[in-house]
Amino acid sequence: MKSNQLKKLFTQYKMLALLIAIALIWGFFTFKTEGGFITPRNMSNLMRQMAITGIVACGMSLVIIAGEIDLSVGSLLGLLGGIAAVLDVTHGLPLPVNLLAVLGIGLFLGLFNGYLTAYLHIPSFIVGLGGMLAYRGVVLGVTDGVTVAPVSPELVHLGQGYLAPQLGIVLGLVLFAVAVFLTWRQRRSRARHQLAQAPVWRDGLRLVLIAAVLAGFVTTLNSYEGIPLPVLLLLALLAVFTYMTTQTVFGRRIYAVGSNMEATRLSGINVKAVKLWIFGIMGLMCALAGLINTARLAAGSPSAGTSGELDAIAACFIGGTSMRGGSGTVYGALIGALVMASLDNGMSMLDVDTYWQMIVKGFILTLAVWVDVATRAGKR
Amino acid sequence: MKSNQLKKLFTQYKMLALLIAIALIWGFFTFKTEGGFITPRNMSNLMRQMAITGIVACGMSLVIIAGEIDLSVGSLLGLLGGIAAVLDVTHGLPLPVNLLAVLGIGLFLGLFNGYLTAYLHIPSFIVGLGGMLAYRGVVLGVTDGVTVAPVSPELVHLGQGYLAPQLGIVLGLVLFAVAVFLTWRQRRSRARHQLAQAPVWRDGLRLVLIAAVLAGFVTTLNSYEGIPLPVLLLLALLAVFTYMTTQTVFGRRIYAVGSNMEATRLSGINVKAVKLWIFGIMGLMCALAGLINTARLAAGSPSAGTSGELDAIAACFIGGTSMRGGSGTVYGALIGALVMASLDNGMSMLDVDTYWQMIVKGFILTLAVWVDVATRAGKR
Amino acid sequence: MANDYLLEMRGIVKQFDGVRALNGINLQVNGGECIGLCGENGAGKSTLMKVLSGVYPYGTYEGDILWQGQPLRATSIRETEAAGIVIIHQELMLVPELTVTENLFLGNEIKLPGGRMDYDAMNRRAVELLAELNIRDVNVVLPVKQYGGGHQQLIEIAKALNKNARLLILDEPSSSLTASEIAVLLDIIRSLKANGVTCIYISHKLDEIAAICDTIVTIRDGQHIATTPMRDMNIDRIIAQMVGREMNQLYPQQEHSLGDVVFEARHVTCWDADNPQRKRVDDVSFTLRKGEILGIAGLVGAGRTELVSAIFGAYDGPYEAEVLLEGRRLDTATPLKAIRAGLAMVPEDRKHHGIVPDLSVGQNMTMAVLHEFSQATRIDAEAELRTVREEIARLKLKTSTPFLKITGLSGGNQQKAVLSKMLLTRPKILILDEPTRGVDVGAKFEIYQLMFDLAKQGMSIIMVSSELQEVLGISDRVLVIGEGRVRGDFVNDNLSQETVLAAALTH
Amino acid sequence: DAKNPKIGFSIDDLRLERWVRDRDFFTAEATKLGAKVFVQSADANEQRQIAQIENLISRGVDVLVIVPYNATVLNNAVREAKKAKIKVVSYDRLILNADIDAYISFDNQKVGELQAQGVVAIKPKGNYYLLGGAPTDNNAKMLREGQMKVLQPLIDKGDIKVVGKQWVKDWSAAEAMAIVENALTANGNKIDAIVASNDATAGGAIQALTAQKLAGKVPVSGQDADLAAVKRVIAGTQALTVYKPLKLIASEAAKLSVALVRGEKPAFNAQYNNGLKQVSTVLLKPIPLTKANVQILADEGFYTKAQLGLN
Ligand SMILES: Nc1ncnc2c1ncn2[C@@H]1O[C@H](COP(=O)(O)OP(=O)(O)OP(=O)(O)O)[C@@H](O)[C@H]1O
Ligand SMILES: Nc1ncnc2c1ncn2[C@@H]1O[C@H](COP(=O)(O)OP(=O)(O)OP(=O)(O)O)[C@@H](O)[C@H]1O
Ligand SMILES: O[C@@H]1[C@@H](O)[C@H](O)OC[C@H]1O
Ligand SMILES: [Mg+2]
Ligand SMILES: [Mg+2]
Repeated sequence: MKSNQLKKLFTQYKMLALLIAIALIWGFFTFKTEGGFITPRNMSNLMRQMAITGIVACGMSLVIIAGEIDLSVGSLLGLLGGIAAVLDVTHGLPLPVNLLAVLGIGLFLGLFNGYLTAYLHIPSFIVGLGGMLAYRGVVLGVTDGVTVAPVSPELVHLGQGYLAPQLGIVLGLVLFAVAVFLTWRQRRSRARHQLAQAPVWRDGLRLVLIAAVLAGFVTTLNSYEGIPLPVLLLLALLAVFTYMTTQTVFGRRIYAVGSNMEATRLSGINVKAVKLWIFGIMGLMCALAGLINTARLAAGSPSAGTSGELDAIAACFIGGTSMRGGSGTVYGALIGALVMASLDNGMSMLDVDTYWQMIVKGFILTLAVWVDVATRAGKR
Repeated sequence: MKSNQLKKLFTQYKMLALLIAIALIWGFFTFKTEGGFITPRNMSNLMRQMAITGIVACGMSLVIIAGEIDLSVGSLLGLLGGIAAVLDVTHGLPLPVNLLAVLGIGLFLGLFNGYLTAYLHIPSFIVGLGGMLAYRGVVLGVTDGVTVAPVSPELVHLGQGYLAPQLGIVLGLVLFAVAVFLTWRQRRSRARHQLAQAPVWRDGLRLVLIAAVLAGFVTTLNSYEGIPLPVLLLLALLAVFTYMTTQTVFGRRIYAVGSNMEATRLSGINVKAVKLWIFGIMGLMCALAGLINTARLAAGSPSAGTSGELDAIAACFIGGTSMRGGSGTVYGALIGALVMASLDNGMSMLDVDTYWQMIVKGFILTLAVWVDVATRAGKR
Repeated sequence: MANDYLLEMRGIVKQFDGVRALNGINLQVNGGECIGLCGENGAGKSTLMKVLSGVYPYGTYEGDILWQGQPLRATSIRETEAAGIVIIHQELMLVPELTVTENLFLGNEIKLPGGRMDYDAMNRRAVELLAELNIRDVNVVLPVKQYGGGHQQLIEIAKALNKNARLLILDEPSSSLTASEIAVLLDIIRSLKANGVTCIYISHKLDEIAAICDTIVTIRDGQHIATTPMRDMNIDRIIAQMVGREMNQLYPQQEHSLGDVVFEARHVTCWDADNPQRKRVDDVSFTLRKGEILGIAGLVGAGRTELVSAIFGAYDGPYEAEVLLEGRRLDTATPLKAIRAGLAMVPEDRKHHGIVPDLSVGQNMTMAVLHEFSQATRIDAEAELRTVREEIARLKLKTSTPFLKITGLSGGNQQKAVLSKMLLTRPKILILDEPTRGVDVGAKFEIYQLMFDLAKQGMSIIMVSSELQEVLGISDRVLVIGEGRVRGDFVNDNLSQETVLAAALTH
Repeated sequence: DAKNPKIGFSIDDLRLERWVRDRDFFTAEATKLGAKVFVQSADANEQRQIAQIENLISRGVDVLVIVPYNATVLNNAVREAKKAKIKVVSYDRLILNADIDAYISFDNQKVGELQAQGVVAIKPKGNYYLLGGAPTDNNAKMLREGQMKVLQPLIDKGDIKVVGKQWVKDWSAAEAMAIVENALTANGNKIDAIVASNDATAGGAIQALTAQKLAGKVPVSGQDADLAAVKRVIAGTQALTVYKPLKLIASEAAKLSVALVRGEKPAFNAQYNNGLKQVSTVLLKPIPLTKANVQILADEGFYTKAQLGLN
């Protein structure tokens, strides 16, 4: 029992460590920019800047938890964003139809990647490498190499719009209610299974903290323009993915496949289908990210999403997803994305040379994984 | 015995299949360019164009055989090329000193990557990802973001010089003599150990073929300007690496580590040291490639080598190196590099749109690995 | 030809890379009976059951399966489970990261609308299931990796029971259970039988088989040998059927003289890699004389592998060990140092720790001493080949050529190659961990003989084995380990199985 | 041969809109002159551009027209061309330190001046942000020189304060957007004017301004008269673009190339030093384009009226 608590504490610690790291990073930049970093406007920017990587990282974390990798997502994102722009600008498709079409194509291409990996047994690394080249080629073909602009205001709104402040407040309250409910349910369930219960004051404190964070989040963003729509989407995805990975049969199977594929197969689970759908979901995420990216640029650019896969993969690893599959969380990946985005944003506000930015990012990535590896119990 | 021979035949077949693929590709392009593809000048170009990827692929094949991956090589190559340019242009170091310095730094950085992977147990994928960012950052820092030019004629000669035609002929003859000697030695050794001997006519035929290829190679290149120095270097590396992987203790250990690291460790082999040195060699190859690249550009460019890791990795996989480690050959990787370079060269001569070029390359890569996977015995 | 067998398997042939694991086996099972499936390691028992349960789908084997008189051509495990055939695999098949409940229901989840896991229902049922197996100290909402091998085995059994089997296959379910757990398991099988469930029970513990089985089916080398009602059998006869000859031929007893104490392990303690609180080996010390064969016995999970790994510098977690050879203290922090000091170990898990699959037989054999064949940098291929050939002849290793990939060899011959790899280092102390697992009778005999030869030449040997008879058959001394501690140290002078077992089981 | 010359056209990056149009106009004109054109795009990769130039040489072209990605690294490739007796024309961007035969471009310094003037005309005083081009592009530096020629006196006078300047890698819009977003934040939105060096970067900047509801209030310059940019000029979010009649430069370049092959003497009107030699140059005149004179584009047939939404 003790060792169990210890480990749990450590897992909590890991997330805590990341959160502390973020706090330190923010504190440092705030100090250096004389408060500029922490202004509502910049927070809003920061969140918007991390949204695209965050969306891709949601899908990528599933892929990595299942023991695979997908290197084609940057190109795929570019392709789907380009298609969205072409459908919008050249063909004038109404937004809902456009969205459906792009999501459909994203799903299809994701499933295609999954098929190659799961059914034709081509290692996903290779499928990704091939896809990275081929999809980028298709983007160039689809956009004819030129920036497709200007996209319709409705589409732009997806990337640049905000949730009305009142609705933001309502959202904050709803989220807090959900947190209270979940805490209560967890206490009940732990009690039922005679698991050590955290003292009431600690859960209380946790809720107070959550309330503070939510209040801070909503008021900060509201005192600028409201919650940006991409950020809202990201929140929604966080909820959906967390629900999926922790509560649904499919979600649990993702972990099972990544942790012990053979045992999972011998339990009568169609592991190929599981993998297929994970890649399908990855495709959907690329579609969403591509749409938001096009909306943000107000144009479909043939080079959009270049090296987006690296950002997403780095976010997952910084957020504690294991390279070997079988463990990881979606919120971890998002925290990882936030770390990266904070570094980018802060350093660029400080006018740090790009080269330092890259060095720092590479260093932080390696450091984060090293800490993860080194603090895992065991000698070798 | 039978299944064994069958397998051997198949392995030979795989290389044969690649060679046939190259022949088809060359034939196709020659036909389409009305002979332009096969001209001495273009062959010379083709070889020079594949040299840099080929040099990196030599090192990469060791890394992959050992069950690891190195994503930082593109940036590392850029960095080392940049350093060479700065030392040459800004500090005016004489070429030999410069070479030594750059090779030394390359070795050091490679060993550093290896240390992180082998001793700190950070997965090489992460080390590579971090290095890719950080080393690119350092390049930008070293070159100050601008192209460093013009480099000295001596350095340029490394990339653009040729071996005098007479020397080329001598080289061809020497190589042929070596082939004869090796064949003779193999026959003698097989005879001494009472192993099945290939019929004399087959070995004879093989020698005739080798003679033809060598003659074709030397006369073609000589009828342009001679063997380009980077191609000469590549040939030398091919010889050294083939010797190393097939004849030395270290080479054998690379395969063992990649095939089953735990069993290798339990056999009293210092697997960490093996990995360390593999990465060290990779660093050396990056130094060579970086030097040649700078020589070819006649300048140190901050974006040199971008995505060079992908070309090298793709070459290895096309050439039959297994993703899981433990099997693969250096000459396979070079054939893979030649396939890619031929496609690039031919399609660009045919004025094929870039986007088609990328699609074709992505497709070929995936196809090659699929064929490899599908023809391996066993179902799953 | 109508028959009323519940299950009939006809002429089943299964090949792996050209090696016939099953060579035309027939098997008939009546409804409601309990079959004891016996055979030596590698006889093909597990393979036969995997064919039956759909692990190897229809089309990957030859022959027919009739289930209730109808052909069964399952292409997936789902189909056989739907038909009521459920298997508990010999190797643990749990997903370490998932909770006990999630493992119990993996593939059979109770769902709420929308594909949600009904955790309440599943947890409730999980507690019930474990209670039926008399397990009360497992918390079903914790990850399964927090429990040891014995508990995990019970969880596997519970997982199978949860599937409402008509035919339950148990492939060595008791190998990591304690005596009292085994008693519970046998009770459960009896009550299943009473409820009309048919069982196929595989175990090397023949007393269990004798206790619950109605019919004994023996197979050898992938072929059916006999089907006999248990009432006509006893344990000795089962063994005779299994191995095809009398017991006393199994161990080539040869006299060899023992010298002075040459090796000593003191205070070996190993902690669990994942859980630093838990000791896997707790302060074990022992000595070894020149030319002595020391057998280490104990139940599975007793910590024997950890003990010898630690001595050899190969243990994964934190450990302490003081090792002395000829009175000198050795540094055995890594296998490399251990080998240089004169130790050698043939590991238990041949596939993961023994062979290097991409290398040839010869290359595997010379791996540890390759530097001895190299001049400057180049390997002297001829010298290497000469040595390999000598070794192949000495060990009677059956291979078409030294250049064959090692995965093309049978298990026993792979084992010999690994043994040879270690012998080439000319060790003073040879550690063998389960040296005959998966090895056929003939090869086993040869390995024993080799061990005696080596001992006669003055090599000291430590052999860990779960086969008590093997331990008693060839050891000079027997060290019994239980729960990580020394439970007994006996000179093998007509030592009885009971004595050793009793020592292993005391707390 | 001289009658039907083969022209190799090596373009930096067809992902930038203007080069697509350059290619089309160039090919059309050259074909009319009896030449055959082989086009290559290097996708902003210097190694690829060198390989492609080498391939064009093997292809046996008579003249190479190059839009360099990196102005400094083509020395060897040009040398190879010269060895094969191939004429080399530097198109729009000047290849440095290499033995080229001719350079044709719009007067880039002038473009820079026009950009700065256009912005100064609207905001004569205040905080300026300078968004440069690709650091690998020699034009980016010439543009900056032109801009500074206009701005420096005003800076010295204290009217204008430059609050930041950055080069934008590969002229990328996404990069420009992030730069301007962060610059706005860092300066608390107190940026009064942005001198952007082309329309792609201007697009990114305006996108960042739009998010702050500043589009249209902060004048932004550009060049190329990309369709998207012209639409922005009409909508009032971009102050001006510099129109460089691409048809003119493309057809002039085609004529120039053919003339070089045929050994005729082209009409050069300037000389530029590229570090190695004085390069004979054809300089063309750029035209500033604001809302007031966009209809030139329709008049010249650069765009149709429908494309511009003018009726
Ligand atoms: N996946 C496989 N690939 C190759 N050979 C295999 C495979 N599985 C089993 N074999 C071989 O088939 C033969 C039968 O193995 P099987 O596992 O059925 O034996 P068993 O009777 O269950 O032995 P044990 O008592 O050790 O469990 C062995 O020689 C084994 O080496
Ligand atoms: N397959 C397994 N999965 C998880 N844990 C296991 C497994 N097998 C054994 N264990 C754990 O390892 C512990 C010690 O195993 P170890 O291998 O040392 O035992 P041993 O005495 O060598 O037995 P044997 O070698 O016969 O299996 C056991 O208590 C058990 O908790
Ligand atoms: O027209 C511009 C050109 O002059 C410059 O070199 O590259 C970017 C273009 O927008
Ligand atoms: Mg078995
Ligand atoms: Mg053991």
